[in-house]
Amino acid sequence: MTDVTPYLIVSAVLFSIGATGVLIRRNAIVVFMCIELMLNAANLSLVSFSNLHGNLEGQVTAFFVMVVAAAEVVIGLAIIMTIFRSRRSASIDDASLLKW
Amino acid sequence: MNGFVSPHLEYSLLWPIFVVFGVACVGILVEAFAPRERRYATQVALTLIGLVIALVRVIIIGVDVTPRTVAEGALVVDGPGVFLWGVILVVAIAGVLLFAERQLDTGVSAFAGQAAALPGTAAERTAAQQGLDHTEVYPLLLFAVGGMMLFPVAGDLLMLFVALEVLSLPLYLLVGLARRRRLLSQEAALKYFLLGAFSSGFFIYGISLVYGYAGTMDLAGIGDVVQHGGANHGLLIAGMGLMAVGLLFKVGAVPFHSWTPDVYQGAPTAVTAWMSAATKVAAFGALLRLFVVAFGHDRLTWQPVMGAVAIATMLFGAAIAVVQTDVKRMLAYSAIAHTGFLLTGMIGFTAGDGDGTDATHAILFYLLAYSVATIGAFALVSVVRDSNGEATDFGKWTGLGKRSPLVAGLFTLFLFSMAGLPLTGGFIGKWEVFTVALRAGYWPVVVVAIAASIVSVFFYVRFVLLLFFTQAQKEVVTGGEGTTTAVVAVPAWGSIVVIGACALATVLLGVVPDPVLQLIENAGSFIR
Amino acid sequence: MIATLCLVPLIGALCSALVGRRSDMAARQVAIAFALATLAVAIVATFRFDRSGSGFQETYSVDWISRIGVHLALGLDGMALLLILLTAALVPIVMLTALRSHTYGWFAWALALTSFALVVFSATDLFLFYVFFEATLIPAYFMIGGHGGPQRSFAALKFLMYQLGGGLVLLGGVIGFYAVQPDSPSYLLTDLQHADIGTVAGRWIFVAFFIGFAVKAPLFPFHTWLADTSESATPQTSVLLVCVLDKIGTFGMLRFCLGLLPEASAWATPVVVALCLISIVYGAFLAIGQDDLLRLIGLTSLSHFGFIALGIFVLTPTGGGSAEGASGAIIYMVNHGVATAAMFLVAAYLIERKGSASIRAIRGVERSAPVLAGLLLVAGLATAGLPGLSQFVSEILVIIGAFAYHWWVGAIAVTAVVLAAIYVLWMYQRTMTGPPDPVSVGGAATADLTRTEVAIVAPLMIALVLFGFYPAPLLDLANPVIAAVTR
Amino acid sequence: MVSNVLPFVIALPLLGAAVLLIGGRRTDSWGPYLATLLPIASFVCALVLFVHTLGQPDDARSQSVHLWTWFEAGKLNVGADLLYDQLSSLFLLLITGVGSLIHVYSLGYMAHDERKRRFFGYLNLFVAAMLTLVLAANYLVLFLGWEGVGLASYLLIGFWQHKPSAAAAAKKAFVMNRVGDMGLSLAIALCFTTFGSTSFDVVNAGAQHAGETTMTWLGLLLLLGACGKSAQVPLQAWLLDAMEGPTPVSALIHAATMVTAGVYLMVRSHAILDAAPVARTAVVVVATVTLLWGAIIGTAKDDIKKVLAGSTMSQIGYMMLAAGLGPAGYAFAIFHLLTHGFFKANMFLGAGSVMHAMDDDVDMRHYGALRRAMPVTFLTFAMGYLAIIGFPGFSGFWSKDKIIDAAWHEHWWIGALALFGAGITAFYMTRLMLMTFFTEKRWRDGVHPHESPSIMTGPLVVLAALSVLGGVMLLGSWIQDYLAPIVGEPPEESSGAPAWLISLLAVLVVACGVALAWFLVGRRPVPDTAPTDVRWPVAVARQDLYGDEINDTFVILPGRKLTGALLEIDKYGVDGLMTGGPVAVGAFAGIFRKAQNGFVRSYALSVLGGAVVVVLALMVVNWQ
Repeated sequence: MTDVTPYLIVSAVLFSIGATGVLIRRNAIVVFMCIELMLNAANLSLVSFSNLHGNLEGQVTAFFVMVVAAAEVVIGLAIIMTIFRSRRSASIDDASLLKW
Repeated sequence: MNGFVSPHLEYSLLWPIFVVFGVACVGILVEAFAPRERRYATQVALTLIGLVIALVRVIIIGVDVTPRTVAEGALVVDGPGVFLWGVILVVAIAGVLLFAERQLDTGVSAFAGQAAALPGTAAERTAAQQGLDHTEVYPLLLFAVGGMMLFPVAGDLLMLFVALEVLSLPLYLLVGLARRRRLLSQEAALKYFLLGAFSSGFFIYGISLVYGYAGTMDLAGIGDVVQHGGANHGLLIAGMGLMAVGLLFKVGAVPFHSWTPDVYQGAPTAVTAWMSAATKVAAFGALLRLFVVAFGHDRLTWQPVMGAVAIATMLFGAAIAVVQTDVKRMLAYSAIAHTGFLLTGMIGFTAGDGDGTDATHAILFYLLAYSVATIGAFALVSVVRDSNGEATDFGKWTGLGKRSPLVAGLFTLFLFSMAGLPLTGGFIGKWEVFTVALRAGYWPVVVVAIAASIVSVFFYVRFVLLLFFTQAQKEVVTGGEGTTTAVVAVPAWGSIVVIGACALATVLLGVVPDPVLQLIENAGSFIR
Repeated sequence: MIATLCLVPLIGALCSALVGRRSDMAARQVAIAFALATLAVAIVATFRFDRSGSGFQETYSVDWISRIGVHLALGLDGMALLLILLTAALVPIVMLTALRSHTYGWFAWALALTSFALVVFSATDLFLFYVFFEATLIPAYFMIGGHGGPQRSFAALKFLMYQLGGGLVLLGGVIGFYAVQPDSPSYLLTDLQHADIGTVAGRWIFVAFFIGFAVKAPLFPFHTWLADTSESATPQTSVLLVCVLDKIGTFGMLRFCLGLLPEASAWATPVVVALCLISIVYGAFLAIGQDDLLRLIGLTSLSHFGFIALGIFVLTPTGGGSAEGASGAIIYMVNHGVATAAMFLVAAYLIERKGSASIRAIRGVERSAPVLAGLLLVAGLATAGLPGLSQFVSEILVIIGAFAYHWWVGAIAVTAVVLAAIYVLWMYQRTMTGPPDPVSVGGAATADLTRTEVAIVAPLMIALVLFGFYPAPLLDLANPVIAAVTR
Repeated sequence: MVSNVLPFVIALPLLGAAVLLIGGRRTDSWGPYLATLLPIASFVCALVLFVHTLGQPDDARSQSVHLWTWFEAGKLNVGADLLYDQLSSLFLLLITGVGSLIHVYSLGYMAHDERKRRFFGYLNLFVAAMLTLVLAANYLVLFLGWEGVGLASYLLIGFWQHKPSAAAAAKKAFVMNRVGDMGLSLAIALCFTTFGSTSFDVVNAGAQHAGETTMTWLGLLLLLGACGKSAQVPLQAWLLDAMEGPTPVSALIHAATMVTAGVYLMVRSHAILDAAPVARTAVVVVATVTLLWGAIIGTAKDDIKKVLAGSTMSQIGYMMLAAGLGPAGYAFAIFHLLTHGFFKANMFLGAGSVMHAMDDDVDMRHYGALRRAMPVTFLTFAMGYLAIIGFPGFSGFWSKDKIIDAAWHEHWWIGALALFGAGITAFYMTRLMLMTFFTEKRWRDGVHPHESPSIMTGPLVVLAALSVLGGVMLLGSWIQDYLAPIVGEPPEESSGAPAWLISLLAVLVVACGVALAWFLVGRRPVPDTAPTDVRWPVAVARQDLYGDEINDTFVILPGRKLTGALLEIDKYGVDGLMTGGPVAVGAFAGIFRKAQNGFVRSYALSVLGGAVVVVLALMVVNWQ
């Protein structure tokens, strides 16, 4: 039984950095990367808890998260690419026609 | 170590899901190998057949369902789950029929000829001239349907997360595939994707915390731990909250609603019609199961918060809808308001015998009634057109009742159902959710819900007024440039069937709701 | 029997809508035929009704939504029968006056409205009542929006918003009734009467019910739709709204508030009485200040609905338990319906001739159209509660009941006697008397009513006089209802 | 006998009204004659009944007739019941008798009016309603008749509707009457709550046993009703305007019958007044004020009908005064009512005859020296004149004298004021006589006075005879004895001045009044237009003692302002509150839709913020 608190703190910090990044960065790719960071923060805490509880469910989940992240990349990049091609800009602030 | 034990899968119960995913995979193959001109017919037929087979199987399962855990605990087949399957599949069939619509826009579908082609370039024109179609939308739809079917029957947190992603990813793509107004559509896709991914980040982080609290991914197992008290309650609270964020985002609850109007407006109308119903059905199924089965014993913690979210959602959705001038956007905000009403049902958890059965039933009925109304309404939006395609501006709808009483009348019917007027399904739905909330003692929420209903009635009724009693600014010049009002295009039989069936269902659910109520009652409750 | 009664106009609405695609005029005639048939059925029902019997008669009940204890349950008691007769009698008359000026769509909607209203009056299941209570709004909405003045679409919106708003508040009460029955809930009135509703819950339900009905009736401060609607809708539509539909409000107060929630009704009586008194006086003052004939007639009803509600609520133990006032209130509903309908329809004739409902634009009509003026005066005086005309009996009964509650309640209510005289006679003075107005539609003097036109409104006038001197047929039906509620 | 005939007394004129008003133009030719015959038939019935009951013992003279149950609700049971007793029998004769004469007169007076038929219809309606009023056996049926006469009065005052003044006067009369009706309505309610019934039997029987406060209130409410109908201060202002109606109407309704209904009501409710001294005092005060008020108005008017109207008001004040004096005065109230009915009808019809001759000019300044041109009118009018001023031997002398006498016994200053009123009466009536029939001609050009046709003078002669001979009813205290079973025995005269002294005083005062009039009017030329440089008492009297101004200032103007204010409140306040909902929602939405600014990053912020809030909220909830 190890103390998982430091891992969790790191995980929380990572998550916060990711979330903050989403809020402050304009480039769609960077925003997307920040989201990946959040997923990975979750992975870290999953693995830590898995260790804490002594079962493998958390670790298995972490793998699934990675797979899902990969799938998300595929979809996300496709969408970002289309937008970039139409607008010649990867700034997410430019895409603001739909409002109110 | 006993070596590898192959997992036991209850194929007889699961094969509706397998059929859907299987057909989706076949659809990919069709895209790869079938000649371009045959793909449309093949895909539509294949998808429909697959969905119908799945539906038939679901019905057979549903006739005599014994609630049980299947697939080694990853999935749960019980009454509400099967009922939701049925609803999702019916909605999906309607979606396919709407996707297949090619008559409205001179023989092409509402989807972009070639999504990769830039708007306004030669490539796009070529694609249009060749009558190209993204027939991938059908497999995409099927994958999403598969995810939706998994979502409410997920038995553990992992499956919940996977199902969420499986249903979301195809949707992100579908949203961006509109043939007209490409920029808006792409923007909607980008927003939906980024925010969806963002919220699933919260969701998975919440999963990790809940897992950390309970030490298990199994929903029923979590329920046990919650009942008997876990080690670190703070983890549960935080995890519960973050998971709620992910799900509330999917259903479009305030303050996680921001994507809804933009996406509903930007997406191809057929997609909007289908996803507005299907996503909500699936996500509410999951929300219900998670909060009933896993967190049900801690309901005193989450119910007040859920009530507050419900209040905010209802008021916000209804109020902002009042100032909209675009039909799709108005319906989007109305969808937010309906999320609020559904959440009102969520907190009616203690009503009845305290295991959430009544609340579940109320929400199931509401989902069904809302689905048929919203699909019908969006389907009608797609047939009201001017020279630039769909006419969604209020001004173009002015006086439609004089030019096309049938379309205006049906639209009125759907609006009235959403407004919850008696003799429509929406009324019974509203009655159900309000009743359970009131029985659970959450009368302030019900009071607000009634106030929000009044507000929402206002914009529905005002729109009906616009349809029937406001004079059109200019007489219609059919087909010509610069027409100020829209005309009704005749859709293909698929859309007609969908609209007709939705109208019929709306009326039947309002006038003779007993069979459906009975069906839902027979579905029993979630197993815990 | 009742099912037939409710179905005949509905079938008529469908027939008329179908025929209307071929021939507009034929469809209107079909509608009138069905309205007359409805009246015939209603009369038959009246003869079959056993006046000495108590409780509901001609009951009809089948399960509708069994899961939530809802029945398609219909039945007649004296009050229901009175209002059904009023409805069935007014509709053909209104339709006859509307024959030339309204399209078939209006006729079809009017029949649909009739059908729904008949269900509302005869419903013995709260849920059924509510459903049709709301359903009546849809035909009303199309009738207001389809015909009438330039502001009609605004008026229709305002009307519907008020009514739906009130209806949704009422829905809260309806749901409350369900929520307080823990096992085997039912919406049948007979079951609800025995339901054990807690004091607090009962009061909340009462508040919801009362607000819903007060919007419908209307009572101060929920009345502001009334004037706009009566100004913008055609007088014929207004008749159906004010004389038939709005009765649902006061009908509901007696049947549901007092009938099902006696304790809460008694608790609320002081406040309700205050609202009634404000309505009576305030409505009369507003009517005095109107420059539009139809607005004026509409606003007089605010005052009258104040009287009706006052009569109903003095029946509660806190209100003094005056059966006189309550019986008076029931027949007030009928008499007000007849008198106000007469007023609206005669005004309709006048407006048709003058092309305007503005009181300023009408002068000296009596000179060239004495019959029209005379009928307007009779209807107006009936509205003002002149003894010998039907409304007096109901009004004095309510005043007696109010006086028995508190002398000052009666004293405030009785001021309406003066105020009503002012609004009726001042209106009459401005429009009918004086030198004839040289400017008129077509340049000629205002033509008097034709024989046909007189014949159409004659039944109303006869009823005004007949029930003024011999209200026993009405009271015989009303008194047992009050006895039943008190018990 | 009574039960068989009595309904016909009412039904006959009612039938006439129905035939004439519903029958329309078809009845134009013969309708007026039918309408004249029917009241005469009623009169015959009344006479037969009177003679019939006269031959019966006292207790048999009072009979009630139940026609049908009017309405029944809760504990209230109101029958359409008629009561024939000594009191109503006299009224019956007066109404049908004078009514018939006036119908006959109207045949001549209205001969050239194109809407004659309607006039007769209304007259018949009035007679029927008035008969209902006096034959009622309970307050509700009385109220029916009460309002019926109000309606007929409204229709007849406004008969010449094309004149805006007539239409306005009609409305004013009806509305002011309705103010009184509020009192009557509440009195009915109070009767019911106190006695459980509204019939006279029950009320009169129970009055002694009920509490005095209740009886006081009841008496005051009835007084309010009586004030409206009988034009007593403060509800007097309508009567002068009511002269806009055709003159026979003024004679029948606003002099002989309807306006005396208040007196009838007081006498009918004698048991209540007897049990409520405070209410009786109030009656006396109101009556005294009114008798002076009316008399003062009468002195300053140039319009012959308005002088008579003022005089009517004043005379009714005498009757009310008598009624307020209690058992001592009831019989005299009725007595004066009857004699007044004769002589005032006589004079009004005479005035009508004069107007007829003067081309409908009503200004006495344009009359003068008419006694030669219209001798019959002059002579009959003179009989009425002598009666009203109380010339010894004439009917008015007997009746007024008795009232002054009774008033003197009540309190000396009441008697003094009544006496003073008699003096003013003598003054203004003499002034009227002088300006109309004596002094020099002041006729307009083209006016050729002539005697009226015999169909008009005939009724004048009959009424003149009655004016002279009305006093016979007092012979052997017949009227007191006749009415005693109904209103109670008058008390024995106890103290105060002897009756002959009062009579002498009265005659002296009257003589002074006449002499004053002679000095002021008879000896000087009458200016053709009213002088404007008059002293304030005249100015005030000409303005009806500012009755209208008081009403305008204290009632109508505030009423208008209130109406205007309420309209504003309704539009901006109540409606604003209700329709403000959408506006508020719109404003709310207008602000919050800005949050939907299209930028995905701010959407993400709301998601993140929402997540934080949700988690915090969960913690807060969990904390508790």
